[in-house]
Amino acid sequence: MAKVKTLDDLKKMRADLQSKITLRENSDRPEKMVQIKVSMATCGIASGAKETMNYLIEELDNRAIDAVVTQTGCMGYCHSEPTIEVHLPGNDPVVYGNVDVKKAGEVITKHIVGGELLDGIIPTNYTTPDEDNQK
Amino acid sequence: MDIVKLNIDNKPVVVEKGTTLLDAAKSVGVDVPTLCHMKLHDLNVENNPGGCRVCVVEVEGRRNLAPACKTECTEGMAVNTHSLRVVNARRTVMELILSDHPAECLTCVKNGKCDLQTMAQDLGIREIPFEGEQSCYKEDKSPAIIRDVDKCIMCRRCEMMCNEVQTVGCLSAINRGFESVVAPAFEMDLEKSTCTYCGQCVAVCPTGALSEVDNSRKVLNALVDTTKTVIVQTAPAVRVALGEEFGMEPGNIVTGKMASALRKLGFDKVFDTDFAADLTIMEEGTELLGRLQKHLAGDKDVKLPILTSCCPGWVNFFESNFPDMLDIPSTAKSPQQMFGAIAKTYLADKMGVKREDLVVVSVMPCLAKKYESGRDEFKVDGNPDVDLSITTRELAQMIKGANINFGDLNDEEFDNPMGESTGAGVIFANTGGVIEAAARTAYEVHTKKKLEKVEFEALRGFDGIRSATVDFDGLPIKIGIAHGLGNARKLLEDVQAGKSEFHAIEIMACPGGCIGGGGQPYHHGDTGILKKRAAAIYREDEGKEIRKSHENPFIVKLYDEFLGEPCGELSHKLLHTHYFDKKKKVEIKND
Amino acid sequence: MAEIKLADSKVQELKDVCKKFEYDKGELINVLHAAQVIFGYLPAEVQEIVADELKVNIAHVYGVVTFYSFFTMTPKGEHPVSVCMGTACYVRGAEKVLDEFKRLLDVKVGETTPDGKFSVSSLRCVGACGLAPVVTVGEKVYGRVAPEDVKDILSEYN
Amino acid sequence: MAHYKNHILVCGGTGCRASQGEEIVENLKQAVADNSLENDIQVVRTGCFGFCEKGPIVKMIPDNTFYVSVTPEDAGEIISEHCVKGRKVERMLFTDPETKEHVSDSKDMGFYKKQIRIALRNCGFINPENIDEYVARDGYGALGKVLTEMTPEEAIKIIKDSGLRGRGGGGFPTGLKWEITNQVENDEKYVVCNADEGDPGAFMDRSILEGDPHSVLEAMAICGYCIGGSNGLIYIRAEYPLAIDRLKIAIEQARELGVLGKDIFGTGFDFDVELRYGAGAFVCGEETSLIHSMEGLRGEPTVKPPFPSVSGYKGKPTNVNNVETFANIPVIINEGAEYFASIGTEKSKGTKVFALAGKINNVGLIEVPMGITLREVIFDIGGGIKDGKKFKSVQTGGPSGGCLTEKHLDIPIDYDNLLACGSMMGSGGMIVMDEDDCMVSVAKFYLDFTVEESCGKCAPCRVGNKRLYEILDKITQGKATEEDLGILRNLGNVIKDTSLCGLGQTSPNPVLSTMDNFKDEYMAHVKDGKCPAGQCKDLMEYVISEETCVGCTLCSRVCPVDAIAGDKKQPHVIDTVACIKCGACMDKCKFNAISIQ
Repeated sequence: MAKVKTLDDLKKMRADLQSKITLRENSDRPEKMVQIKVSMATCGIASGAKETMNYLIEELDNRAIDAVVTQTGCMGYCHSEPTIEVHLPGNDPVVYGNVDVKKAGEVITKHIVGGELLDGIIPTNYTTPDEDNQK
Repeated sequence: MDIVKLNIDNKPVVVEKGTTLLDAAKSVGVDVPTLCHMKLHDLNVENNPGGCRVCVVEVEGRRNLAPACKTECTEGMAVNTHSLRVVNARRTVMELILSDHPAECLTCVKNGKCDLQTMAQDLGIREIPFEGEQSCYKEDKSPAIIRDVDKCIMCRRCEMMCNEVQTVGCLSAINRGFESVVAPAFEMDLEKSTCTYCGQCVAVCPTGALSEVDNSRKVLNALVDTTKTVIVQTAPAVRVALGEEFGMEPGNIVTGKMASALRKLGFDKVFDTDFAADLTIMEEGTELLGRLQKHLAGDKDVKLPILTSCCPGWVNFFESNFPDMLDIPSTAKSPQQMFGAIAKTYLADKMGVKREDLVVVSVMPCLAKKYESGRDEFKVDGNPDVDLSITTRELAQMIKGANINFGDLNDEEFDNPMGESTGAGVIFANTGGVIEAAARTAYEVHTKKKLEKVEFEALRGFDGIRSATVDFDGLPIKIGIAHGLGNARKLLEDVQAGKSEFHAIEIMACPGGCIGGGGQPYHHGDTGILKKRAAAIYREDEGKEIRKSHENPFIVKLYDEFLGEPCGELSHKLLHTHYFDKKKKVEIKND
Repeated sequence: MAEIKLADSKVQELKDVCKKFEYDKGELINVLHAAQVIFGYLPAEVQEIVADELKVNIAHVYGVVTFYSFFTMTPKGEHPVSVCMGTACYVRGAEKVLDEFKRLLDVKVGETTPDGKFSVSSLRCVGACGLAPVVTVGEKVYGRVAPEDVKDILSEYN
Repeated sequence: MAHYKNHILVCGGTGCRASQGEEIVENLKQAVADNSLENDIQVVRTGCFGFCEKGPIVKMIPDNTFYVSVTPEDAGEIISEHCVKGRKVERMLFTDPETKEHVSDSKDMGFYKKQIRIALRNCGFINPENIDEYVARDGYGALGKVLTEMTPEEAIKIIKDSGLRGRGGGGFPTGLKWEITNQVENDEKYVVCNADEGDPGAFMDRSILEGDPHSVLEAMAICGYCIGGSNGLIYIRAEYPLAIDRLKIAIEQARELGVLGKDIFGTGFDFDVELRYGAGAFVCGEETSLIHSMEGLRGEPTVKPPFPSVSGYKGKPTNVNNVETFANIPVIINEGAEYFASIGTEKSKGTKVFALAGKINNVGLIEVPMGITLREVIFDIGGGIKDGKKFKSVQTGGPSGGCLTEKHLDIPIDYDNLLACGSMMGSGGMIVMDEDDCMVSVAKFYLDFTVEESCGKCAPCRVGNKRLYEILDKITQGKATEEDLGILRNLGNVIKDTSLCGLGQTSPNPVLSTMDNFKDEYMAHVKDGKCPAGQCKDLMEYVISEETCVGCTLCSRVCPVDAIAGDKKQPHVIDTVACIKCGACMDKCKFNAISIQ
């Protein structure tokens, strides 16, 4: 470990280390940041959800966007896997279907950064099989 | 000087900053009772752990009661020493202390002299509302000191004396809470510890937890036994303190009354240890001069300084603390033992009494003398040179017990031949006295000139460590003096480190010397008493016709008739001794 | 007190500890901690060595050893049983558990069974208050112990 | 640097470790490896989460799933279900005792809802053995700020303005203490951290040291700068091996990083920290005792003044604060005095950590704002009384505190209010008692503790507490008289009034407060020879009801002394002479046939 010789050294070091625990800090106050849930059930994983998720995490981190990417169970849109739910603070959550790595990039650039909705939204009146069962 | 103004019991008080409430109250005539607190002014010794809580007083604005002994006066303080709250608290605390104290005052050695008993009386305690477990420890009976620590009230005075003043460090508080008590390591008997029997713990104990081994019954038994001839020797310090036990002012010299009382008690002969003190000077002085002359002649093997060896507490101290320096102290026995050795040979012959039928009793200001008289090297075929040693206090008790009105006694003289002494023998009782006595003789022997002034004022005083240079007609003799073993340790460590410049050092274990011995009447913390005793000793010296040991005619006769010359062959056999390494060692096994 | 002979190598280890602490009297408690690790307990002989090395009086060392409950002058049993008597454990019945250990082993608190197998002590709060009452046997922790469990716990070590 | 997508935080506090927390960590790591997820999932051993009742605890990041009562065998399932398949393992979720529903996020649990975490901010959040994680959380930033931007006086002013008071019990204003030590001239001064937590049933300080050791080190360095001292000493209980280990690691890492040692941040300020071990003496919580103990002496207190700030360790000015007090300091410096002072009551600012224990559903470590009520703590956070029993009393302040009752439940908790009720804040032990607890026995329990822990130096504490205990013992045996109650009260008051140190000055509180608040219970013991709670063995007998007993033999089998006889399917009988009144039979009986009379 290199010694910190000045307060600036410490600040630099902190900046470098910050990302190590932003995940934990963000999970404590998710309402204040972008939350993305990736459907990671068998169907999702089979359709490449894992790659999508990895891409999202890395890309958001590269762009220094405060976001929490979590996995979730099957959302019930098996026809449109991989599906992700994007929840911007203060807005209603939006679900996109068929999100491959390319689509994910667009979501970040246009929806999360730009604030505009993209094609491929699965309408909210669309109920999931689980919810159907409950009815 | 910073001044603080306050009110105690509505009386305005002005004191120096740093004064305790206890002293401030005393200055306006308010005596706050204390139990653990003890201040020995002239010795710079103070014990105030603030533990007994008997001295609590109410200070306006404070949440709790404050211990007067540990609370400094501050500007504008308003203090009440006897509010209801204080009275109730003080009495409750005393009741608590008494609830853990054996109620055996009738047979207690301290009955009538016990601070705790006095306090209970003063507070008017008639019953104790608490019942419950009482502390129970094993009694420890060493050759000189009895520890009956069920009676310990944890005032910690003994611990302070043993550690801070004497640096013997044999006592410490042990355990904790209700189980806590002051004891030697592993609660071992004192006999197995590094205790020197200096008795300073006994001298300050407010209760009967620490006391001397009482030999008065054995003395009575000897006196009653018609087959025995019982003689007594009395140490110089006894005559200036014994009177206190009979209500006399401290500093009264009662030599004549004492001799009278001893005869009335039935002793066959009443002698004086001072005689043996003169003898000690002859031997020790000769040894000093001998070593000095060899040293001056360039003999590298000779060890200087020479250390006095009259004090048995001191001897015990260096045997367990400085075993590497056993060859430095004088080999001369103490006066008590010289007396015994001469009594059981020369005197017994003269009196025509067999050794085993002669009982030598000593009256000493000292507890270590009890141990010393029992040392194996001071016995011949198991028969000790000194059979029984009692303290000033025990003698007083015997006189009272015999219904002798001490104050009304006429003065009587000691018997001869071992009752004649010089002023030099008398001053053995004071710190600096032994070395002054030695100087008087050594000067004249060495210079072959007569001293113009026998008082060596430079050697006197009360400071713990003193030094002076005495001019032996052009030869400067450097002398060191220490009283109290803590001070002795400092001088000894210098010697050990080769830093000491002294030719001779006098050491006495007890603060003030023998006048402050552990067997003297209790001073109850008033060191003014010690000073008065010391002054009386010098008065007694001044009143003596002969003031130099070598001029004592009976000493001269003793050498002529019996011993030959000082440090001669017979002297060596009878009047000199050797020392032992008493440091404890742990055994270790090989793996 | 039975006198014992200490092993040479352990004594040397202890002396090294004293040296490491530069024979500082103020480090007495740290030295005693180390000594207790080396010997398992603090018999008189060990205290004598510590006193000698640090140049403090043996009475003082003993005074310190007997003041602190962590120091012990008796060797612990092969399986030292400690019952937590923190308040949380107490109100959840630790005293009954302790009584049961004492009864079954026929020893008092702080004692070791004659065969040297178990010693029983109480301690103040292990900090596992969620598991109260808590018992430790050596390193092992038992939580939510009831008096009737005591027999089973002991049988694990028989 | 690996970029983990999931963090799994496993509680590494003493409590959870006692329930195989270590094995859980090992098994989780193994399961991660088995699924080849080493680059995605990081398993972190953190400090205490506080929710000890439900330990061991495992928290999943980033979705904040809070698994309780986890066993090592559950590790595989957590990885395969939660991490791989993205499904929460329902059976390990916390069940709300009232709604009976599973709660997945700790933020939604009653236990955490009312807590504010300042001193515990990093406990259960970072890996205490990794200084990087502390630095990432702005660690040592406060020290840097103080050293580079402030004079000692300015920093002290912030602490003063924050209103922080000593968390060890007494509640002395921390800033003022620093100021006094700062003003004493001396070339050598000491900063001492009192980590000799001795309260039976309190483990606040240990949890902080185990979970966030650096915050204490950082605060000590700040204190050193403020008072003008460069030596820090932590006096820690030897019975806290885990905390000691973590502190040693932290000190080593801090030295390596250069935030302890010489010339910190190039400012010329030196500061280093050493450990000193306590050896099991409660009285060493008293600062003068603590200092004597660090000097290698018996831990006996001395009369103050002189205060340690003037003459302390080795006779040098010494500032003693406890662990929790220190843990607040970096936050105060970073967030400002106003932030801290905005929490709490008029005279007690900020938060307080309590160790909540006893007959309560959610045992654990909590940090709450000053001014919260006991009711909120016990019923909202603590989840109410165990087994649906009735609340009887709550003891705060450990052996120095008192037992409060129903009527005190709505008083806002702060130093002064607790004192006014006859208890005290103490270091933060909070023990809840129910209808089955005998308050005389509880008082006796505390006095037993005090008697054992009294140092013996002063008479009222040495003998007085013993006598208090003996009188209480007499009461629990039904042998006391009303006169004894008078003696008990007077004795208690005198011990408080005359004892030398804080131990004796507060030790009668458990007695006096129970006498005040549970007078009837004392009278029942004394006048009627009855223990209403059925706890005092001498005042009760276990009896089997002939009508209700079905002769199932369960009781006779569980009886440790074979004092219950009876044939199968016949009513059983207890031999009252042989019975040791352990109560095992009553606990086991399924038919409520055994009662206490």
